[in-house]
Amino acid sequence: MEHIPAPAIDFVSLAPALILSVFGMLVLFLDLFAGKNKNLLVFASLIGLVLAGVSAFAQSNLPVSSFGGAYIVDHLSVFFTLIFTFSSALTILLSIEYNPRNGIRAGEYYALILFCTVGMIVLSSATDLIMIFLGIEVVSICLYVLAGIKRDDVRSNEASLKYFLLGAFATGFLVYGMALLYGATGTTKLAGIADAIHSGQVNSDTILLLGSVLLIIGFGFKVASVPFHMWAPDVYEGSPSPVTAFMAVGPKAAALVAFYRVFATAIPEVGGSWDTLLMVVAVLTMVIGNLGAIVQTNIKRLLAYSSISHVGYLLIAIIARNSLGGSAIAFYMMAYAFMIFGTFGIVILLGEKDSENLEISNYAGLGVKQPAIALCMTIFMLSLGGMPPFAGFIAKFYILGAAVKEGYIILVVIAVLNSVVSLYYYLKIIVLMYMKESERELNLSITPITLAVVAIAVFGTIEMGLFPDPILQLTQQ
Amino acid sequence: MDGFVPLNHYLLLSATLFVIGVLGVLLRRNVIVVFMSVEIMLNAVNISLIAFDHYLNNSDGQVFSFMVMCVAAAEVSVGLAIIIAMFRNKPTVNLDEFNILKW
Amino acid sequence: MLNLACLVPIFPLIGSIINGFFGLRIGKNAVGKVACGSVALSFLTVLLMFASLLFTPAEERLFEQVLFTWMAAGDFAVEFGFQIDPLSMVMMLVVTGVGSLIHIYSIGYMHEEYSYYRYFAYLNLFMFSMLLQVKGNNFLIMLIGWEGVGVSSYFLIGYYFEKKSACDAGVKAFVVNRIGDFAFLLAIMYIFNIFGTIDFSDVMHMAPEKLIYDSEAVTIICLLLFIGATGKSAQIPLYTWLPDAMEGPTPVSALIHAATMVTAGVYMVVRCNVLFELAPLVMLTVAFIGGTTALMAATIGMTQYDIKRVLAYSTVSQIGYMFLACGVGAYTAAIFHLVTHAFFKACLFLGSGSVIHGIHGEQDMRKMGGLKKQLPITYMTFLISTFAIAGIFPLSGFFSKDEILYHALMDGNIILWGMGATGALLTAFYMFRLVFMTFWGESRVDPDVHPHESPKVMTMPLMILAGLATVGGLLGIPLVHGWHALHNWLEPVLHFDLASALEHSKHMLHANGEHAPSWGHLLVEPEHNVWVEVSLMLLSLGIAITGIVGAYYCYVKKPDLPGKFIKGQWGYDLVNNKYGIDELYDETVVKPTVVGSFFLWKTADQKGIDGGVNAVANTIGWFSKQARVFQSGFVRNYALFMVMGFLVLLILMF
Amino acid sequence: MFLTFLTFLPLIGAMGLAFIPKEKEGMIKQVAVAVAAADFLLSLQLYAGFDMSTHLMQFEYSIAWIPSFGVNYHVGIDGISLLLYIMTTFLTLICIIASWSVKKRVKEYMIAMLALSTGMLGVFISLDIFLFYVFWEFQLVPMYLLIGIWGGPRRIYAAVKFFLYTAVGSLLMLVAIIWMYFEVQQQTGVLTTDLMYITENLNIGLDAQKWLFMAFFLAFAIKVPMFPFHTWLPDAHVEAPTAGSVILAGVLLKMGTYGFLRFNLPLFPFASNVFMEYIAWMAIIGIVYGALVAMVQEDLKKLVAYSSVSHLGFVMLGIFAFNHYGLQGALLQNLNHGISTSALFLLVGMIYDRRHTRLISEFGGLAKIIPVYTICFMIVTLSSIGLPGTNGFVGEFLVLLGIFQADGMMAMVATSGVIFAACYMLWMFQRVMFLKLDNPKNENMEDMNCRELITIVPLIILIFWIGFYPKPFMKTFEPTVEHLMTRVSPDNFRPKKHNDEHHATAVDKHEESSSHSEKPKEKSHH
Repeated sequence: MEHIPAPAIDFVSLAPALILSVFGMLVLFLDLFAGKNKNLLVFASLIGLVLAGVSAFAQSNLPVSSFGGAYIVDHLSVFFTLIFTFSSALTILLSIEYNPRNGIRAGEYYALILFCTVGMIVLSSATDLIMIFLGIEVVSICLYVLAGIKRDDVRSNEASLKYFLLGAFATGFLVYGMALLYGATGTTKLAGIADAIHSGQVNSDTILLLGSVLLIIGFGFKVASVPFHMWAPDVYEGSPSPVTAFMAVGPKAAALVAFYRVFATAIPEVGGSWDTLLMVVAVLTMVIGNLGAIVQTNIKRLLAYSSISHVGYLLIAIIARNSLGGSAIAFYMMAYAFMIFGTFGIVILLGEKDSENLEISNYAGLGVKQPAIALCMTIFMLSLGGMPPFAGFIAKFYILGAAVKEGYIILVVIAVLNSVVSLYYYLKIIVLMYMKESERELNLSITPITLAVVAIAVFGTIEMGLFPDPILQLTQQ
Repeated sequence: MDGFVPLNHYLLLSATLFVIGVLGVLLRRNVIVVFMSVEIMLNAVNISLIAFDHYLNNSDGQVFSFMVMCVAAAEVSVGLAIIIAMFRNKPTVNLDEFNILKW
Repeated sequence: MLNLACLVPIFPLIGSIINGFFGLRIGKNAVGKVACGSVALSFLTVLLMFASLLFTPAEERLFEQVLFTWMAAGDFAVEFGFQIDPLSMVMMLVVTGVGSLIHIYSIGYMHEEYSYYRYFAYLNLFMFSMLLQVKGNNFLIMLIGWEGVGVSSYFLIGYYFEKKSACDAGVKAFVVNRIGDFAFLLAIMYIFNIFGTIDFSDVMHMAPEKLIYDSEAVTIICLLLFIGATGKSAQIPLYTWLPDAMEGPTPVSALIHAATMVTAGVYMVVRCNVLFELAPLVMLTVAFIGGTTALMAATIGMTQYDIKRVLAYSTVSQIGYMFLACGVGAYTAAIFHLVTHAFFKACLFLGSGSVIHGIHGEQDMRKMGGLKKQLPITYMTFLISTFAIAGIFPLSGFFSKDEILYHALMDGNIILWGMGATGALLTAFYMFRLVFMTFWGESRVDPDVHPHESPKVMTMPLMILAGLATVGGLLGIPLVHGWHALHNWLEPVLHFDLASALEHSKHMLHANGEHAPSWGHLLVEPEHNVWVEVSLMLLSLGIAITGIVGAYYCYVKKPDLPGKFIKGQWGYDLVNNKYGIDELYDETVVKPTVVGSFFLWKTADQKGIDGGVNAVANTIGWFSKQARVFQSGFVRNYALFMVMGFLVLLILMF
Repeated sequence: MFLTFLTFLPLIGAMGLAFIPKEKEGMIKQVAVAVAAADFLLSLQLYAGFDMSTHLMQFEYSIAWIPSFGVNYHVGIDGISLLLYIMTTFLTLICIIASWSVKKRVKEYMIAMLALSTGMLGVFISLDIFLFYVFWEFQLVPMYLLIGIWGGPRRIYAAVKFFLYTAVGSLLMLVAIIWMYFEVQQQTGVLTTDLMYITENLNIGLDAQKWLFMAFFLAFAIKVPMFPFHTWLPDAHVEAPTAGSVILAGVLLKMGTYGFLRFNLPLFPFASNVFMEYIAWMAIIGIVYGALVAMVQEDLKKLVAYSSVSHLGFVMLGIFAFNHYGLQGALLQNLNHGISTSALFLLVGMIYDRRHTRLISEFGGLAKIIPVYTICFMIVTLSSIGLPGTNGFVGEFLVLLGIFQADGMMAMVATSGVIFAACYMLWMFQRVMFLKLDNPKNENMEDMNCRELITIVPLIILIFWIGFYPKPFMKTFEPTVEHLMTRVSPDNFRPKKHNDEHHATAVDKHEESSSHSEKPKEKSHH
């Protein structure tokens, strides 16, 4: 009797995902006994993340592909695994003090983060449309829940509802796009698709192009690029701060990798026709993101818009479609992780018992009252604005470099002009902190762990600004 | 031979269904209905997946469509949970009443 | 001995620094001593140098002393050096000599002043720059002094800085001078452009080889130089600052605005005589500008009542004479008149100062009269100088002015002579009008003022200057060939071989393949005709006496006559308010500039450029306000946007 | 290494200050002064050890910084940067002394001051474009804080304007930098941002040169600031605290002119020659325009600010005269402006401290009550007018001489600036110092105190020193300028040298610009 060949699976390379899944379940299980005190869960999940992060480096001879080329572990995905585990860990650290204060008691919170991380890892190393779809959905579903984890808070509910509906809607487009791609090329493997297009065995170009447009929508939604960004500000505002930070970094990074893999490796040939679209999207994303941010008075919304504009810059790297682009995205997301978690750390620090103090007007006079925190905030703002000598600048330099190398000068000029605009609202916060007198006294409770997170972030931001070389080398392999 | 339905018809069908789903999302106010429209979209996609699968006679399409199905199922459960959680705080299913978060 | 040259300007500088910074501490007495001492010292040094120069043979009377290289860029290098030759020696003698007298006089004149020290600091500073200017061995050092004197005169005019008129006068003086300096600067650059150096001796030496006679380059250079001179020496069109400059203390007017600074222009022209010789067109301009200025200033002088202003205009007019002389190539005559003028005009100013001092600051001649009894010494010295300026034999003015007129006729033409002669007539008239109104007739001084003769420290300089004004003429005894001491003295500086210059020009023109015009006629020297000269002397003497008699008739015999005569004469009014030149400048230059600047600032800068900048920012702000409207919060709108985006992309795609 | 030490010493000092409790203001000030003084005195070593005979970089130090980008930490100074560097340390010291009267948040103030100093010093020494850019942007922040925190009523507007205005220019420059970065990689295969290497090995076609030139030009022209890009300056100056204005005028503006000399001319000599005339005319417009607008200002600081526009017009003019005199003059004028204008701002700051107003109309007749101050103010005014014997004249004259070689017409218009300068400065001086003391508020103003004298007197000494004996300063420029001339002098760009087609267009346009400077060329060789 003939026996079905089992696909080759390299478990070592899958280690991070596996470990995290296991630990996720473990956390769920522990939650049964944990009761009020969640420290155990925190501890467990942190261990899981650390192990996953470490195990990411276990596999030596990269790249390794499993499941018949549906899942590949290369340097890019390893690096991103690092980003994911790191950012998830920071999220959990931020939550330790945030959750009790804001009445988030659910233990599955931590499990969800872990599962979400699994999804991201899968997404970042998926080389098959099905796998990508799977990854995206795992991530999204976890996020829908995380966004609404504050069950008794209307804003949180609304956030998750909006995210969920629009997310599902977008998924529809995404899947449709994938279906058409599959139909056009006869395979769901990215490599296969590439070959098909390359060797001209495409059933119908119309379907192919239609598919890629639909994909743009799908991914565009996940990375929150204009005009598919509109969920972002609302969801960012509504969700609990640590989750917001988490959303702004991890899932976005994962989606970007997938985006990059699909467009830069699977269908680069048709690039000639889709990079104009992507350029339009990128420019719109930068412009709308910045314009939107200027008028915001709520720090989380402001950061949401700013993150939209950052996606605009990142799209440039995808448009560039060169190896530089991939590593640029990697580096950028790493730097971005530091900045965002630092910023949100401060946002959380400035929360009070009763309110979260999200109005930026509350930052007035911080330079006098909390010089240290103000200084950190300044660093993050400047870094987000791409000012040297901070991580943001190196990252921007990298991205723009990737684009200039391919000769997208106009795009780059637009980008830099946008970053001038963006500087305006980053400066606005500095102005508030140092140059305005505070209206009201805040009774802050500076909590150690969050402070530690901020400290790590500051260190990272400066380190990646002054001595970026180690990380650059990681990304450039 | 006769009785043979060309691929395009399937594609047309799925496209139509998809558009219907989209319109449903755009036009209906009731959360549940909107949610169902989304499901319609997904199933429309399934149709074309199967059609392609049959046409290209390799099994990827079927696998994919199964994936879509179970993911849809998962989404349904989560989605309904969210809607219920929300209904607790704000007893309505009218989508347009949920816009505290804007601008 | 000549190596002392560097000391000459140093003394006043030190004096000025001491007075400027410690003046208040060391007290008035010391200040006066320091100031006068420093100037006296440099005067002595100059005398020593003069002696040693005197005993060097005529052809070697050129001594250059280089202290250090001032600025150097590539092949452009300027030494900080001094040049001692007969010409600069004459100037130094005049400056330090008259200068020290006036310093001494000032001690008396200024002794009530609170900021006495400031006055002397400025005055010393002036001496310093003036000396730099006459001694500099290249144009830039000259420029240092040139602008230095400008600044010091700005300070001194604005000495009574609480009077607005004084301040304005100061600024006016400086700015008008700057206009001259602007031209001077350009001239210097042009000169460097052509010669590759700005060293006097080199330039003058190379000029005949490098410059074509009557060529564009040399004309422009000389024109620019001359404009610079007009600024400094208050000639048309830049003379308007000098009358206002009378706001300063009287000794200042005597030193700066009569004796030394204002004659700097003349000195410069004479210094560059070679260049000017090569630019006949400019020569003619110089002559005519000089003549016109002489005439016009004289006419204005007749109508003024402020004693110092009369003198100021007479100064303008006398300098006009000097330029007239330069214009016709009679440089000796120019310098000669410069020297004598320094004597008698300084004396006149100091005299007027003593008068003003005697009647407690009154300057209006209509409030004077009959002062000759109360101020005998002042009167005598004043009278002598007046005779001198009017050109009465044998006083110094007679010789110098007469020489100018002679050359105006011989080397120039009858028109120039006419101007000069008329000027002489008017000079005699208005000067004696001044004397008669001030010292003769019955007193119009208001009764509670009791005129008194000035202290010795003031009258002594008066007497010395009067003496000099008397005998100064001996420097240039006409008629007999070789007796003209000044002429012999300056010969090495002024020696210029036109013939060879023309030769060079011809060569250069031929080199450029152009045809040289015939310059033969330029080389015929008008022969020195003694009888013409004598007759001219008699004539001008006659003219002077006519003027005096006229003045006597109008202001002593029939004092009411002028009043009747001038009533309702538009001509008189025109002259009386100085041909409205000041107003003209105000309307055409000053006001438009200010209005224009306001326009530039308010409209062009703030509304235009800055407005544009802010407009960009505001536009962005406006857009961002619009952008947030789309974020309506309705899920279905968001979905709609997604679909629309999809459609747009489709359209773009296909 | 020594340079590195000098450059980062202030930053280290600033970090040190961070650990002093902010109550001990006296101690903080003393430490700050000590650091600045040490930095200044040590930086004099550079002059002592500087070899005036070569145009090569000196005190050079290079070490890999970001190998994967090919970015090096490469520093060094030559004739162009030496004096600017020393002046920076010098003015930092002066400013810190001058800011003794600062009451508000002294600690942060001093930290910002020292950090700023490091940023500026870094700009002048970095020989790696990337490094340069990092410093260039870095120094914006402390300056922004200085204006924004310790400034006047409209300080926030001014600060943000200053920051964004500069950012626009410098970010476009960044694009140009990246472009060259990859261009040089394509041409030579070496991935580097080392300025020296790029200058030597990069050869760019004219069209590209034009674009790059414009990008750099914008960045630097805004910084200088040249005529149409100057409007941030008056606001920044007016709102900034005294020390801020001093640094702004004394050093930050110089970074613009320095940029032209270090980047635009050597990197894009051809484009520079093509644009020469337009830029020269822009500079001339700036000279006259700045002077005229300055004449009618009511606010002392605004007046000085516009006078800066005028003075820096002279500097730019000198640079784009493209000959020896012009360049040397420009370099010297750079220093002069740093000295005179800084002194002016210090003096204005002093009466501001006493009266808390800068409106000219508020003053008048001060000469009677504060004689010493008056003397100092007079001297500085004169030097800013460019009176012979003061520093102002030497620089201006050389610049004018240089431009005269290039084009008499330009020289004539530019020289007219000398007249206007006299007008606005003296008029201002008269309205502030002279006339009747009719404003009772001024009656009991006390004269300069010892500390203020300490800040002013060195500047006054320099004014006369450069005025009468500029040699020690000018001879540092000589070889560098010589070298620069060999690179940019118009006669490098004869038609025969460029036979590719797109150059042909530039050549004829280029002819007249070169034909002017025939004379200096042939002269500078005999």
